[in-house]
Amino acid sequence: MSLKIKALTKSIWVFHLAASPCNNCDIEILDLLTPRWDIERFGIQLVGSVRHADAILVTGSMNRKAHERVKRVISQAPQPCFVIALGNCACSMEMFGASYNQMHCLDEVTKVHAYIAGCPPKPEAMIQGIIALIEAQLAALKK
Amino acid sequence: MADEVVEGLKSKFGDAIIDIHEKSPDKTYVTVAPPRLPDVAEYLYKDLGARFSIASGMHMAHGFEILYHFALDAKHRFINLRVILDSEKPSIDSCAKRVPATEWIEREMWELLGIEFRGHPDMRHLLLTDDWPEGNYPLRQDWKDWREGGENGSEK
Amino acid sequence: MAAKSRTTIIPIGPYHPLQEEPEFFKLHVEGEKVVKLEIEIGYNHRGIEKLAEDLTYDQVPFLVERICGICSTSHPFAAVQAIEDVGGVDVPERAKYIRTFLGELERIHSHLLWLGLAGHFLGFNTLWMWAWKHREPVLDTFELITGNRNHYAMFKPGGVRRDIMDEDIPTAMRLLDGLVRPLNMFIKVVLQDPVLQARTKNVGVLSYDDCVELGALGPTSRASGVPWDVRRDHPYAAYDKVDFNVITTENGDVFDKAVVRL
Amino acid sequence: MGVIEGIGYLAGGFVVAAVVGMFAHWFDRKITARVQWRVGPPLFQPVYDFVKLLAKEVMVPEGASRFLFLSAPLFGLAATTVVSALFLRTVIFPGETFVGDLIVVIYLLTIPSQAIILGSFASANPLASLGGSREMKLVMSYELPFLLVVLVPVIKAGGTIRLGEIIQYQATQGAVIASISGVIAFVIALICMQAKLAKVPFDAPEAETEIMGGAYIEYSGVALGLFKLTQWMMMYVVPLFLMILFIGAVNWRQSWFNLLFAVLIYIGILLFITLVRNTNARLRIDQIMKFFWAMVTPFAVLAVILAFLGL
Repeated sequence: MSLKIKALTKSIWVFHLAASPCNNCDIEILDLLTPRWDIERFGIQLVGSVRHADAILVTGSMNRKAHERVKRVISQAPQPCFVIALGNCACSMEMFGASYNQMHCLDEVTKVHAYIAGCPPKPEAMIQGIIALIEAQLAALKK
Repeated sequence: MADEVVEGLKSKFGDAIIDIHEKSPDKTYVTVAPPRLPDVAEYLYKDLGARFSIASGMHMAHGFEILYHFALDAKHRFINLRVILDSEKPSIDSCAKRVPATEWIEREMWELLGIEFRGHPDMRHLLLTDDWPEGNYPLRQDWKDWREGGENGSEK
Repeated sequence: MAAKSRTTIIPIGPYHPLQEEPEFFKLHVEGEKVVKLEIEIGYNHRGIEKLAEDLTYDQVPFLVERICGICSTSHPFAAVQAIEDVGGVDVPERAKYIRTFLGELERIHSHLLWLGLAGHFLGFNTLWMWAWKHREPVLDTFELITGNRNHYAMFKPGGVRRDIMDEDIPTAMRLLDGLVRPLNMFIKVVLQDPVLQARTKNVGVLSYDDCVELGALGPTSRASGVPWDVRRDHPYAAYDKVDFNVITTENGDVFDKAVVRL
Repeated sequence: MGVIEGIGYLAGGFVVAAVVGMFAHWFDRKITARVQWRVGPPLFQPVYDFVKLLAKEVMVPEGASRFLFLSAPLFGLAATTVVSALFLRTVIFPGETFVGDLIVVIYLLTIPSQAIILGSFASANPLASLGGSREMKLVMSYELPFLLVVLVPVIKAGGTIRLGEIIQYQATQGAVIASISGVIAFVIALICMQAKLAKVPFDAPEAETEIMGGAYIEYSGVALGLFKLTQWMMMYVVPLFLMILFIGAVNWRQSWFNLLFAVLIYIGILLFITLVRNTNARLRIDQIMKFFWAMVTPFAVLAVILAFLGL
């Protein structure tokens, strides 16, 4: 088991799930791949199909219409797969919580492994969040 | 130059033009009698070559107000057609068949404000889910959300 | 339907790497050619109009900033101008220039972003990386002036929330001067690369008539030959005092949309 | 050849192809990163990726044919392994190859593509079947010129269809590439290789941003891992095939420098693949077909004619 998780932490393929965001977090995710941050150094890659995903980055506050889709996409991911709530909207619905078109926060729908707050989180914060997730997984292994 | 368009509208549609308000040299608000709106819109679009930018609907104290914004590229000005509808049962003829660009925005106004567009070719939900409860129009002023005990269509 | 027409239905979205936002397209295709399209949107509808009704005029710019993350000056820009218009507020000259500066800075970053993503979608990842590499100085300038890379929170009815510090100007100038060469390089690369031309020319043509009929706006309409730029034709802030060209092209295909943006 | 020996060659071929293929994949990603002003992944990245994929859950989509879906990646992997084993034997004992192994190799090299087509149609996803049909068109476009240019070294070496003889011919008479027809054929073979490896600009079947990885869209876990491994092994097998046919540089019996020379040429070919894929945009599938049939095939015919004339 430990080898599996170790390999997983070295090679996280990320699927990016935009659940009614304002786009800013999404753009910052792509920014992570570009020359200044280049998270391919850590083996993190963006993949196009949820079947290849090891981590799902959810951005946005998930409105009524996106709700069902998000649940379905997350259920299609092969295990083990982490769900990361990226940005204030995904963490807590932020200023859209009161809207008529919102139903649930992300963590009421699925288990969330990591929260990265910020509007949008800086790329450094995202890297830190992912590292914190990896460290938590490795620490859980040692126990 | 500004008045050519306005005069043209006046002479062509006569009584249908209720009021003309010159907000600024390049913005004119023309209040139109609701039944003639598609005709005026078509005249602006087809004969004057105006582009339809967007429409906006509001729920005001005196009823529902819809503004159709047209841009006249060549003359560098905006013509805004204003119609005021009854607040009890708002209903108007659709422009969508004559000015195609209005199709989506009319769908949106229908689902959020509950304005009925007669003769709209494809009236389905645009932004909200398809199972959104009928007669539930969130942008109306008397609409209450779930925190105030109103119906929200959610299981909450 | 199978026997008569050979169309297949390809669903695209709502989650697809091509899209930054969730939308749902149903493509009816014959072979590799799209013959019909059904669109389902609303995955992004958050009810901002209703939320804004509960807020004070000073809070609204922050909310409308979150309509779109790529264009986080344009919506508050419009909102504060509407508020100023209603209240009859005069804006200081310097604030007008700062607003214009931010708006144009955002245009640069947004067009580079568009170029990069266009390259990415065409499988030309190097173009993506290069465009985004040279987009970073723009974001740095934003961070320098406003304190954040996106969502600047600079707009306020009656002016801007922060001034541009004199100390910051040389740094910003240096960052932006460094952009000139890469931008010229991009113009050369994109306009001359044969494969890019093969992929984008005569694809997705939006003719002038269709453009007017469907009410397309902005760079999309300028690529179809609509000579309309609200900055020139209906100037706001300090746009009537600065000099710029409005570029229009005739064909309205994807290639022309790239030309208009560069 | 005994059974044990055969198994030994297969195992050896698999290990060599896997290791070199993983290196090639890493090299490709690293060079890509350097071209794009990035740092790139660490050396063992492909190993991590592969181990991770082995540990992941395998999901079979609803409505898919379970057997075909799961066995498709195995076909591709098996074919690549056999080719690699054949090459291993050819390189070690050029004199002991069997007649017609060239034909066998050409056939086996198409099997990974067939596996992709099979897998994509088995997965019952519209985007995957689109990817599958594109793969089919791609195979149709590049196979003909590829077969034609393979004829050039065959003609040069006096009509033999034994790889060993082609190598031996080149060891004595000079490389095929040192002639006009050889150069043309080699360039065409490089282009076809780019298509065979499904790299930009010919990666329409798996266009990540258009059809979400096409054929691979529904694959996960081990099955995806095997597909990826096949892909990486192809990055070893196909360039080696070209080297055997056109350069003959793997003849280490003459001198050990030849081996070093071969490694350098191999890295050069990898570099070529990577640079081409990073300086081009993806072509549409109809443009690819037009390109291969209207531009590449006539040149391939020309190369064959020149080879007949002895040029």
